[in-house]
Amino acid sequence: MARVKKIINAIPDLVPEVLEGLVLASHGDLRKLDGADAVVRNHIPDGKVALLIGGGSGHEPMYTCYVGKGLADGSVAGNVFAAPTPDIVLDATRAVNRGKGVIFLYGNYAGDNMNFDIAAELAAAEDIAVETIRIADDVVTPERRERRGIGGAFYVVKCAGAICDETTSLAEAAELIRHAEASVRSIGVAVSAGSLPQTGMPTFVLGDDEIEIGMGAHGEPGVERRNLMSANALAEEMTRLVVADLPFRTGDEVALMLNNLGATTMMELLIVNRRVRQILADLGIRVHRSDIGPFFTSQEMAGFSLSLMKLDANLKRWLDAPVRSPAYRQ
Amino acid sequence: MARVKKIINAIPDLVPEVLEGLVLASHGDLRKLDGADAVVRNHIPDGKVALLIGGGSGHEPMYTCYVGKGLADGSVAGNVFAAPTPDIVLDATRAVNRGKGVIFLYGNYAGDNMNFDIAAELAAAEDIAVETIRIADDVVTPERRERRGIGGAFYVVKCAGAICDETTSLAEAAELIRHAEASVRSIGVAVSAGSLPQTGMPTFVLGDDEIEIGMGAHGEPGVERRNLMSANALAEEMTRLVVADLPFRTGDEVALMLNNLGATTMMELLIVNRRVRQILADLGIRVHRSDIGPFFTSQEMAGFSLSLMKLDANLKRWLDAPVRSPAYRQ
Amino acid sequence: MTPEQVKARLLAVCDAMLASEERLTRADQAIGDGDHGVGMARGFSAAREALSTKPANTVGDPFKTLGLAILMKAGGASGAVFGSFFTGMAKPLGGTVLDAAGFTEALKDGLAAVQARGGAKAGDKTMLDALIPAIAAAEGETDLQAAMSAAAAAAEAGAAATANMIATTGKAKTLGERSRGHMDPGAISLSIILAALATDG
Amino acid sequence: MTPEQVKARLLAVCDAMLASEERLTRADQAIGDGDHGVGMARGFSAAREALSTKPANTVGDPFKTLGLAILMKAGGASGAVFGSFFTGMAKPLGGTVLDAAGFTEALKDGLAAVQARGGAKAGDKTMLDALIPAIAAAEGETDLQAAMSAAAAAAEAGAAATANMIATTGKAKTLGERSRGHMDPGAISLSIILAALATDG
Ligand SMILES: Nc1ncnc2c1ncn2[C@@H]1O[C@H](COP(=O)(O)OP(=O)(O)O)[C@@H](O)[C@H]1O
Ligand SMILES: Nc1ncnc2c1ncn2[C@@H]1O[C@H](COP(=O)(O)OP(=O)(O)O)[C@@H](O)[C@H]1O
Ligand SMILES: [Mg+2]
Ligand SMILES: [Mg+2]
Ligand SMILES: [Mg+2]
Ligand SMILES: [Mg+2]
Repeated sequence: MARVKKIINAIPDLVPEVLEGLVLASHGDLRKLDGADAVVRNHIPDGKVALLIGGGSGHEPMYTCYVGKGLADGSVAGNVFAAPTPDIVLDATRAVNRGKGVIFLYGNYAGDNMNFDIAAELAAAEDIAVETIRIADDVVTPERRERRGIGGAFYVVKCAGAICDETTSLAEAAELIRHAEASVRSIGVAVSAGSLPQTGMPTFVLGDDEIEIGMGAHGEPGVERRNLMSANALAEEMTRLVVADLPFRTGDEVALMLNNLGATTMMELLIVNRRVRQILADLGIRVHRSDIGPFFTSQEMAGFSLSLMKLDANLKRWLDAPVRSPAYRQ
Repeated sequence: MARVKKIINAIPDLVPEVLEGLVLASHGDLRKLDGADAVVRNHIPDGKVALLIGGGSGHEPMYTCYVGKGLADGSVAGNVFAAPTPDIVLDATRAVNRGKGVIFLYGNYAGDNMNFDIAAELAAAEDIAVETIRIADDVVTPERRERRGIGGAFYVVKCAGAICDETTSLAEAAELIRHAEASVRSIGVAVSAGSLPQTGMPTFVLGDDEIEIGMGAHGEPGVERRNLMSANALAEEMTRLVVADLPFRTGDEVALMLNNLGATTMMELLIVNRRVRQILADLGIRVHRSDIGPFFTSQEMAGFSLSLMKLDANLKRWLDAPVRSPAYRQ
Repeated sequence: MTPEQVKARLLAVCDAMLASEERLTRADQAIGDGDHGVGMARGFSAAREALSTKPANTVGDPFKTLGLAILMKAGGASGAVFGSFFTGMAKPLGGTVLDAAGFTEALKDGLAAVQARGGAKAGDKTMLDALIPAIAAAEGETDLQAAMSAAAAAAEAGAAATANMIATTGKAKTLGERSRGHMDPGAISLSIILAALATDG
Repeated sequence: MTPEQVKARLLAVCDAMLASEERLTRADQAIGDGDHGVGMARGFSAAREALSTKPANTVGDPFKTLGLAILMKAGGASGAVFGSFFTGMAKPLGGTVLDAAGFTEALKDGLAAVQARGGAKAGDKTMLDALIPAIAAAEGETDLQAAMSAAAAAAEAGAAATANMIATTGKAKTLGERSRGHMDPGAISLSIILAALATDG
């Protein structure tokens, strides 16, 4: 199999160069930490509860591109699909802390959990208070505690950014962000694989006519392999799985995200959106806002994730609050 | 060769379903015209110079997703990579006209030119004044008149939206938009092909190690086929070709767009951004804003286009003016 | 020919084009984006319906009806090109009898309309390379049926000759040098149209 | 063993791990995301440098130095796992002599640290499936060298046995049933580490 062509320079420079490019695209809003794969805001107000996000690289714009006004104060980047090391997390924690402590917000994966936990212990030893929130929105795994963080992470990060702007207590911010996290459910579908830039090889293989509903952002197993089906049938199955999980009910108001995993076209997502909206309307679920595009990718994987966030007045205000970051303005 | 898997329903429903999905994502801002593949704003102010954009489908978010406050008033969609028919253009022209006439703004392709021209003649017969501006930003073709419209079209549409909001004369709006159009230069590079949803087949074939600098949005020939090179080398060559064309000079202030053609990752674009910014800094060209992401795609083609717009005070104000559309908020 | 006879011939043209959809698709897949068959089918089936319902008072009327339907429904470059061709043909045909001179005149006006619309010229590997020799062949004839037959034969030869040309206009330009060896899809369409028009069915 | 002797053995462990980068890469490519070799190389080369420069006052110090460097530099799940393992081992080793009992105690504290950190258990197809049998084997021995050798042999057998297990933790979970037939990369690493530690070089 031919290597997938990537527009990159030397592999060891990959992540630092991505961050340098990001800083340049931020027009003075961000800086990269010296010798560490982390970016932080240049102007974090004193007394603010700091928000630090991060995880393996390769899912851009998640996480690193969501640093900015109204979003995260800093982000740490591991190598592609690999958890960041605790020293970098600790460096970034020190850099964003404004005396009120730091929220660690990231996807629920073994490597990330362990490395962020170590950093939290190191930070505690330096008297920096840390609260950890793990995003676990993927409905595929039965146990909530074991669930993975996928596309819905964007909604949690968006709300967390607004929460940390209006709250001055670390504990209160953490509680509100936990509420936001608990309000999101997602499911993904993979249509074809993305590749690791290090090797140029696809991270999994699907048959010519196969898709996998529920497959995770790195190719983790989903619900089942199926034959390619119509957009309508796929929308129906995925919506059903997500709605049943929280569950979402008649009268609920939601935010709806269709997240492009990489190579799927906007045409396809809009066709899916049409059917999802029909189904939600039939269920009496109102859609307050739609977010359709690449928010949390998996290299050039084809496929998408569908997320619903159950809204209340606070979550609506936080979702709709203005932000400015290199990847997202509103 | 296996068909590329697409998440769609029946082919004849493709474009109408995309538009229905788009209208649902607009939350009341847009509507689809009955029986015509066109979307228009629901609330176009009286006395406004109307802006109508469009072209073949398959490049989403361009054109159809850029209808909204501060952007276009309507958009017409042909089949994938095919010009829209004059009857649809005429329907949309009637729907957006608020008595001040309509600007036709679209990419410079034979099919689009002919079909929009026929519609302009039909509109003239109904006493609707039309001004036509063709976007021709691709530096690859020597003659400006014969150039294709590629990624830089987003900047022209963005400015045109703001211009039509602040100007009440059709002729003046057209003149200002022509100035915006004349200020943009772009070049693309294709790394691998996208496919037509109708056939599932790639629209061209590149060798395992080949790229084509200057290739157009439908696979039109570029400058030359080359071996895959480093991101830095590619950034240097593409920046050189774009800078030399206007030409851009020391002291110029520009907007910089790196437009994802489909399957290229944000990582790659940020790595390219890093080198482009270094080169521009060396040339003494200041970057006022950066736009990195999918603005004008070619299905799941891998590759990107690089655009520079030479700014003045007006163009800056128009680019930075707030907008709300399903694909772009600012 | 009377207006009704012209209408009958043009209905046969529609049927011939609809029957050729697959051939045109394959031709456009080889050197273009593969949508010529679909576009022509859309246009000529709309045209068939319009022809069946609209009155034909002059011999130009059916050409105009056909042309407008294609203009409005076919899409792509060819919708504009063939639509303009037929509406252009209608212009000199304000009378109630079509003769050889009128037919040749109509082809010339059709050519002018296509060139005004698209700006292509002989040798660009388009339908013009079937149309231009067809006009030359019709010009010598004084009998209408003979003029139509001569035009059809010349169009077919002209279309065949496009295989040696390099596309310089439209989407087929995509391929440049790679377009050599394949006939131009639009030229094939024009030869099918003129052949059906010439068939005394 | 003195602190300096422990340090020498751990430097040899670093060398052995650095020499195994390719083997570990291939093992992780088979059932994970292919980055285990790169991560371990990053961690153990940082550890090598730290060991060479930091003082070793107790027999626990070199374990702690090694563990912290891996924790900080390796990345991924294995950075946290192996880093915690070595810093855990250091805990009971506050003295200046390492004996068989101390070694076994240290392995147990290392195990506890890994489980506290990652929550995996025997049979999950991780390095634990090499570590747990290694502890059992060391437990019977009274001579340090014999304990180390027994642990190394048991770890190698344990690592080999992971080939029959299905991954349920971490990235190798990616493959589920598909992970069967391949040894766990982290278990291979642990067997390499214990083998090098046991080598009287
Ligand atoms: N400017 C032009 N003048 C004459 N014929 C043209 C012109 N542009 C395109 N054509 C004809 O149209 C045909 C292509 O039609 P079609 O495939 O339907 O459109 P598109 O090129 O938009 O996909 C060509 O084979 C050519 O004969
Ligand atoms: N919770 C855990 N407990 C013990 N070992 C683990 C755990 N999670 C992962 N490992 C070990 O780490 C190895 C994978 O390491 P590596 O490939 O470097 O990390 P990643 O899984 O983040 O890519 C596995 O082979 C396994 O032995
Ligand atoms: Mg990994
Ligand atoms: Mg076409
Ligand atoms: Mg075509
Ligand atoms: Mg791994």
